[in-house]
Amino acid sequence: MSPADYGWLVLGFPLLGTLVLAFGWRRLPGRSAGWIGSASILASFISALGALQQLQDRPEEERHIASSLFDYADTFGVSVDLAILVDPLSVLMMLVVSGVSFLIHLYSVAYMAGDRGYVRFFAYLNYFVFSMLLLVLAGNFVLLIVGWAFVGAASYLLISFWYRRETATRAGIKAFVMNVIGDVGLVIGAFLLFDGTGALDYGGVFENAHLMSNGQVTAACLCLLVGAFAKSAQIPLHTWLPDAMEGPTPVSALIHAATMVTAGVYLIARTHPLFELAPTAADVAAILGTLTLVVAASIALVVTDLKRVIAYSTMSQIGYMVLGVSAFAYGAGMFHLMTHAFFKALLFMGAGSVIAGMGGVQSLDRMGGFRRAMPFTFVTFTIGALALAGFPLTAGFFSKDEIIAFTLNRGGLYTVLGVIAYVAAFVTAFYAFRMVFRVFFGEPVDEARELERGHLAHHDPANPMTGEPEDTDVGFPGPEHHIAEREWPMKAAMAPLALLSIIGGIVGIPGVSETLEHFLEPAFEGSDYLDTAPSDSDKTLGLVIGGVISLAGIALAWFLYLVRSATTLRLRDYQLRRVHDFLAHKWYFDELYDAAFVRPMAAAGRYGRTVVESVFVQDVIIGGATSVVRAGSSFARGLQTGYLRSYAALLVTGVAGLALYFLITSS
Amino acid sequence: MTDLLLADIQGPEIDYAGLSPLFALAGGTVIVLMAALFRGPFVQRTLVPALTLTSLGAAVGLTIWQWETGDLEPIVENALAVDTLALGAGLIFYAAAALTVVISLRDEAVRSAGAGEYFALLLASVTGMVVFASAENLITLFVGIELLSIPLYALCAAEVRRAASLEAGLKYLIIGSLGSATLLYGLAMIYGATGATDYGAIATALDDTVGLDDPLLLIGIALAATGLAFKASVAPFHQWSPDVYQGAPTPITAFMATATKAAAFVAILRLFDHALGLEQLNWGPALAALAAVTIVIGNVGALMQRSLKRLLAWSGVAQAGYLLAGVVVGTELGLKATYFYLAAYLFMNVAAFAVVVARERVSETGDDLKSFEGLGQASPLLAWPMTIAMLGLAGIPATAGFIGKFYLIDAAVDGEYAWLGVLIVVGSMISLAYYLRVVATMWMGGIEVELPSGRKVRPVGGWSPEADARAQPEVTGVAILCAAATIFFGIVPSPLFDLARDVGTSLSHLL
Amino acid sequence: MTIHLSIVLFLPLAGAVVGAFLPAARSHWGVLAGSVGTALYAIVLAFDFDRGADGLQYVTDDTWISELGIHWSLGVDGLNVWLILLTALLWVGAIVYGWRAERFRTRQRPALFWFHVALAETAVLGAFMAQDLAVFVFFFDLMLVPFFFLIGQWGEENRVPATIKMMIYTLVGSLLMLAGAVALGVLSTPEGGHISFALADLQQNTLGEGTQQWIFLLFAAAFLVKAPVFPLHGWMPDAYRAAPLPVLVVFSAIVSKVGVYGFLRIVLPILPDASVHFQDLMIAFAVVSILYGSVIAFAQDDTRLVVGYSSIAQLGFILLGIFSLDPKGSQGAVMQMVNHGLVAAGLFFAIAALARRSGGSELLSRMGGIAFRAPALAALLLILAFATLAMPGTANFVGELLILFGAFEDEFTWGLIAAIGVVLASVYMIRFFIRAMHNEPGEGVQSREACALELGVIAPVVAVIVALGVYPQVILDGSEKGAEQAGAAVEQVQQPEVSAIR
Amino acid sequence: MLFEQILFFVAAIGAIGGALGVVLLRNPFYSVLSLIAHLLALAVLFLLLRSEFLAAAQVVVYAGAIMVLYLFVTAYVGGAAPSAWRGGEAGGIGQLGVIMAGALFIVISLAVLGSSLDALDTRGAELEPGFGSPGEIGQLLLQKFLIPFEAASFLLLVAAVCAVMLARRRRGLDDDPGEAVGP
Amino acid sequence: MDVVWFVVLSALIFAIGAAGVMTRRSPLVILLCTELMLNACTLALLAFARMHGSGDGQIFALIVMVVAACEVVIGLGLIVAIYRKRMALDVDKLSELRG
Repeated sequence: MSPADYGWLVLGFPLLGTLVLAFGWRRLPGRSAGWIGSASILASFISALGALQQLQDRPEEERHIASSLFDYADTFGVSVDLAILVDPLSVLMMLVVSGVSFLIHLYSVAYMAGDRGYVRFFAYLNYFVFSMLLLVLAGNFVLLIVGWAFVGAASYLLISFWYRRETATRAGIKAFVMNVIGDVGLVIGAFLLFDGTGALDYGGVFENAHLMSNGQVTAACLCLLVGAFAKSAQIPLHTWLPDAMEGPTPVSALIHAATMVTAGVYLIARTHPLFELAPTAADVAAILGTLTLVVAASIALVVTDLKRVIAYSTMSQIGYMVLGVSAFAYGAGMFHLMTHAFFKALLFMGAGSVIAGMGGVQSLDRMGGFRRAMPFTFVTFTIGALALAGFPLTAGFFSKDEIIAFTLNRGGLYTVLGVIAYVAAFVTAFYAFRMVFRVFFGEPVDEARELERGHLAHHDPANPMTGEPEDTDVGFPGPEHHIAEREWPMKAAMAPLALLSIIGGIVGIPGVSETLEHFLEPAFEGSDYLDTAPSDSDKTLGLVIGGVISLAGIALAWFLYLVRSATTLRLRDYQLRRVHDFLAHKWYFDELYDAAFVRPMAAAGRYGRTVVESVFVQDVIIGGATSVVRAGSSFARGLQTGYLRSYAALLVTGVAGLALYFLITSS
Repeated sequence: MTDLLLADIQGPEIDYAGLSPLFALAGGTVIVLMAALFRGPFVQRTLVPALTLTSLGAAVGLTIWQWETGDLEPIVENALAVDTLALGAGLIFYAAAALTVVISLRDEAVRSAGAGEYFALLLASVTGMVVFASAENLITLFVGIELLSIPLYALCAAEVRRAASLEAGLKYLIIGSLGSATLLYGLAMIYGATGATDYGAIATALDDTVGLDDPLLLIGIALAATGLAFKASVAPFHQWSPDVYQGAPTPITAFMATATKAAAFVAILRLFDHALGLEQLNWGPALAALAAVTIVIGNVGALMQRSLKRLLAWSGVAQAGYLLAGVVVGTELGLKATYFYLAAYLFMNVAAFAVVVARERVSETGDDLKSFEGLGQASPLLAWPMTIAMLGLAGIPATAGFIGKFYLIDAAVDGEYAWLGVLIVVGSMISLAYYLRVVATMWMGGIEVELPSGRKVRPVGGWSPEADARAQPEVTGVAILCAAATIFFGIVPSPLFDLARDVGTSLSHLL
Repeated sequence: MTIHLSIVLFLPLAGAVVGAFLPAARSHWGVLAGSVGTALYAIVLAFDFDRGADGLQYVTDDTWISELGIHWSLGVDGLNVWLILLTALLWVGAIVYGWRAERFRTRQRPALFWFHVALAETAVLGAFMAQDLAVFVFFFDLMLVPFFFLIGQWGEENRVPATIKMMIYTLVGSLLMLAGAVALGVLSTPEGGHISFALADLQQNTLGEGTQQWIFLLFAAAFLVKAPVFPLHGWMPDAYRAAPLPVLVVFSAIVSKVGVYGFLRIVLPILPDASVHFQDLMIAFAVVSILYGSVIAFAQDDTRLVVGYSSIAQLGFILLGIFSLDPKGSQGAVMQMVNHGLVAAGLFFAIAALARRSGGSELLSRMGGIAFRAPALAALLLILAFATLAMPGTANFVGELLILFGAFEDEFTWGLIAAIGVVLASVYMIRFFIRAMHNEPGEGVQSREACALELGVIAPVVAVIVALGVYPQVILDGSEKGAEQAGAAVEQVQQPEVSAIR
Repeated sequence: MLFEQILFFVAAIGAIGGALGVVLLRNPFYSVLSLIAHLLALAVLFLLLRSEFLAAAQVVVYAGAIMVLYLFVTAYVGGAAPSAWRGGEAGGIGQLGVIMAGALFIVISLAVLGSSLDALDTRGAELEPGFGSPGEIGQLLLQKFLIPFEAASFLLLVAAVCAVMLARRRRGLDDDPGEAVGP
Repeated sequence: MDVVWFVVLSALIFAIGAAGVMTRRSPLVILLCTELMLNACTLALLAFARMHGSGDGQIFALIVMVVAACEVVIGLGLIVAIYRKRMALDVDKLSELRG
């Protein structure tokens, strides 16, 4: 079997699982749905491994395998097949996606148990994996867009999974619309490429890309960036991601941390030949990425909702990746993408466990002292935090600092960006451990004590955002819900991730192992920037700096939250109040968009319905015509007085008039 | 004295075959009068109408016998033409008259006027129409118009017990005399300008001796046009028609609306296309302007009428405008289109009026829109013909009206009066407002969708058991017949087209 | 095999006539039989249809009215084959629904109702099949009559004013077209030649710019009103609110397409100069409709009107595709006609289902939480919503992609503005879905799973939508030749311009 | 010729006077009488136009027979008819009517005067003997204008029938003042 | 005497008659006015007959005379009928039909 066949299998299993779950939803007892879903993803992962192995067997130059099923849309020059492209890049993505997804499925089997939407959940989840893999495997832009939109749809479905929560549905529509904006961007970009190169499949586009004028390419790349940023929640299209935390925690782990949000990074990496032709666009991407990573990190400092902290950290981490790939450090970018998938999924799982322990409460302010109550969660979560903070020798340590090293190496503008990235790294380390310290250390809260005594805290179900009470049907968590300490599938999912978060870095230790680099090289052959990689010494230097910074960050967090927590509160409430409020309002992005787009559109709608419709369309156009006719009618009938003499008069008038007309024509 | 006796007066050679339809009608008139002298229900109720129908049937038969296409020499010293135009027009008159006879059978008018007089006058009027339509000579034309009008004046007033009827009669008489006086003066001037009364002679005179722009002639044309347009109720000479149509006995209204209009248009066609054909460049624009005014006035006038007869009268004005478009262009196509539309118009209008007759006899609200509410449930056999008639008059496809409008627009555009064609459709748009109102009243008046199926239909305006008992099969029959014809000729118009083609051959000099 | 279009065309009417003689309670069998027969025949036709062939197939061409040069000429090509199939199928669905749904059990004079339904189908099919301008006009105007009665007699609140308004407004356009059509036939008759309205002959015309332009405007009036397009949609809200649902399904799904179809079938091939001349105007109409329709749909509470205004936007897209005067655009337009037909039908069936669960109300404010016990219904509605907003993966996406590509080709800016419409569509459709299916249940809402009838009418539509989403090529193949021929004349006109630019 | 001119003017004034009398006199009875005068004046003009037969017919048939009938009816209903010619609901129309009639007169006269027919300004063509004589009229009626002649006679019959139909006394039409008279 | 005089005179009488129709309210007098108009026509016809020296005009005039007689007859009949119905003999009162 060729890698392509494995590729089709990778696609096929999740789809199969989706269909089975979708049509069998009535007849699936207990957790069987969960197992079916997980099984399909596992199968998909195994096929991905098969593809990997097949690919490795081939000589480097033959590691691009395109395979097509049938014409999808082929008319008047537009020629789109239902085709996939298997190459190292897509294989890497396949592995990450299917692998992480499998673990998260496993986690969910237990985590979602007892939810009335159990089957629905796994159907959605499988559908998402299918879409994500389609996105990754797509062999041309149209199919990419298809996968792109499917992913958006799946994300929408899962965000508003507990659809009776108004907050959830609102978050859902927000995410969906933002994603559609991205899709439109992609469509326009695709057209520009089609216009310039006459092709829509990757190969054709990249070959003829040089035919396009620089302006064209730049425009196309910017359009692609719109799509990428919408998916990857980069400024200015980022506001949906925090709200997306309305979804169940596994969803946050899977979609909004590990896989979907990295699609943008993948896209840039995938279309790197274009970006290399349009450095301006690359620079824009890099700048915005950096901006995002700073802004997000800064917000993560003050947010008190556990899941949202992680969400913002996700944004900022993706900022790193975007910076990386835009700086043409593809290997590094993908590397960080991978490691980030590991530790961020891990963090979310841990968070889910903690939130469960809190009986659904998500606010950091109410947490504390879970160290003894949940040792397993504590350990794994801390590992995730270390990796996130880039603690030396963890996975995050290598990947993040390699990106920064690359960036600095580019010089010029990128030096600045690199420095900023370092600053953000410090912040990252700080807020990562802010979480750890506030959740697991300090005085144990009631829920923690309950847990130590062995039973789970029970709150009346309430919407974690608004706090308004709900019936258990509305959403999760319900009382009979389980946490990591008690359920082996969850442990089984978290353990390997924890492991990978520590040792994941070995695939890319400067000077020691360059496995990933070498593996990816064929995907980026022909890139002019492969040789701009910094020397190992530079990289090592970068690693040292990075390690120091992260240690400093962790130390500060330790100092502020464990040693002198009172000072912290004082700082927050007095000295740094303004800063804190500013950050707590997320830099006022939501308010801005609300004022700039949402309200105007609603107003326009209302205005149109009440004014334009009734006044212009009805009164002016229809009413105008009818009133003219009516006027004529009353005139005609007004002449009809019934008086014989007036009839005679009109007749004679007519005669005279007609006669006069003829008299005039005669002369 | 003696030389006068000796002066050998040999009469002209008379084509009795050509005149035979006229003989049938005139004879029929006299016979009906005579027969009516015998009292008794059988004679009055059955024999007299039967005789009337017989003479009309005879006329039809003779017409078909005489049918010969082509541009024929007028007979009897150029007094009358027996060409297909005249005969074809005759067919329309006979049909209209026959249908009128049927729907008159139980009419109050007949009772109060006396069957003999009523039907005899009807026949006399038809005679006049034939003379009028086939006149090849100004004098014949004038006699014809009088012979068709005077009986109608009387018939409008036939219901002497009804004030409205008398008022209608008087109005018609006086305005009519005014109109015919105008016509007469115009004819006199045409005669003065050309020195001839035969159409042929006039045409030749225009050809060589008389200047086409001679004011005397043109004024003559203007006055004559007025007089004829008046008969066709073309605006601004239309004002009599709503009042008269409403006041007159409904069968007579139906007759006037269809036959008189047809006669007037045929006469106009003959006079203007034959005698005054060379003047087309002069009268064309004027008549076009009249047509435009008529279309607009007629349609807007009909808008908020509640009396069906009045509504139909106004719509008749509008239709006259459409028809005039076929005259304006002065082409053979126009001639054919006009004839076709006249024929189609006959069916649609008679169908409508028959329903009105049936309704007003049983409903105390008379011909008011009210007596048509819910007719669709009360008696579909009446509602359907009315619906079809309305849609036909509005020019909806699958009715003869659509084809007719199509043909007229065709002629208008072809004759370089495209704007008139557009105006025709604009008029139709306005007309929808009132035609659809009637249809809606019949079908959609007070129906609830959620009605449980068992419930009885709400009695419509003036509905009563005895009314149903007195329901008139013959009127319903006429309505259904005409509606069927409307639909039939809307889908298979070829027969009418063949007729129109024959008619078109009669004035050969037209392009 | 030989397929006689006249049979396809008149089968429903024949069925209805038969039904009229059955006892009233049984009358639906006649029309059902007729329309099913037509549907089967249409399916056969669609399979038998030769996709590669140029020109018309199964041509019927007899003289109807020789004096007027009108031929009874029907034919099928890539432009109309799918629309015919769609018409035949959706009508069956509508008939079944109108017959089974208990809401319509107690219907006054059912025989008459079914007769009008069948007449409507025949008229619509006729308009799609007509290859003679006069025949097209004939059916185009005729199709309004049955809908006039259907809405006016069996409709909802204040149906009579609504239906009269609809009839007059739409006929205003159609009658103008009548004048235009006759003028076209007369003026394009060669000197001494016999007049003919056959489209094939009319395409040979050599009309001057000016003539073409005023005739174009007359036609545009008819088609734009029928579509409808802002600001000529004044009749739409009332009519949609008043129409009985089974009728509304076909009315919105199919009748609205006849107008835009007319542009492709008649205007572009016969009036190429004018089409090029008025391109910008028409595109402006299209784009404004897209934005306006979307924005208003966003503000509607009545589900019918949400769909109604959304179809204004959708038809705006179709119009945009047609007047991009680019084969891709036309191709996309044809595709969108079919897709939107399916989507609109499905949505209206779904609205009926929703109304049954929200205590008979069709207002979004009375709905909510309906998905709770009706996941299947929710899933179907979700797919329909996604299809409406041209979610990639549905055939609508391919259609709109082609339309946008076509528009970008030479009207890039307009295309960009139109693209905003896609985003807006996502807003109002998802809003529709959420307000109906999600959130806390409104009062009076009982969530029940879709019953057999509802599944029976909605599921097939959705199935077709998904199938086309997986393999849209099937439509593209069929319509490619048609779209090519439709644009051929315009291409010729444009050539000089193009060469002048380069 | 002078004599002829004098005669024309006298007769013309008579005719116009009669016409005005018809329109202006309050009492219908006088209107009828002045119409008779008008007709007689016209007869004179007819003679000037060499139509002796028409003149005779005018005097005998028209002024004689028809007008007598008219007088009878006027006498029968005369009291009921409103004498005043001013006012009435549609009074304002009157003035307009007069203006329009005047306009009509001017237009026609302009046309006549503006006509390029030279014959208008002559005394007419040279007449062959017997022009307008009963003999010639008779010949024309029986030959060239046979149809109009017959039609006209038929018309007279029809008119008679109409009159009978309208004016006949009917059973059950008891609001007839004629019958109300009695002991 | 020139023909044109006669024609102008006839036009004048015609106009007077028309004016009468529009000014008088009694149907009797209105009928008389229509008679006036017809007579004007007769005069014109005879004038033209004289001008052309053709008998057609005279015949025409004769026919007109007959027609005038008929109109008088039927008009009088109508008036009598109206009178019998005890309706006002005033055309301004006879205006039930309108609009």
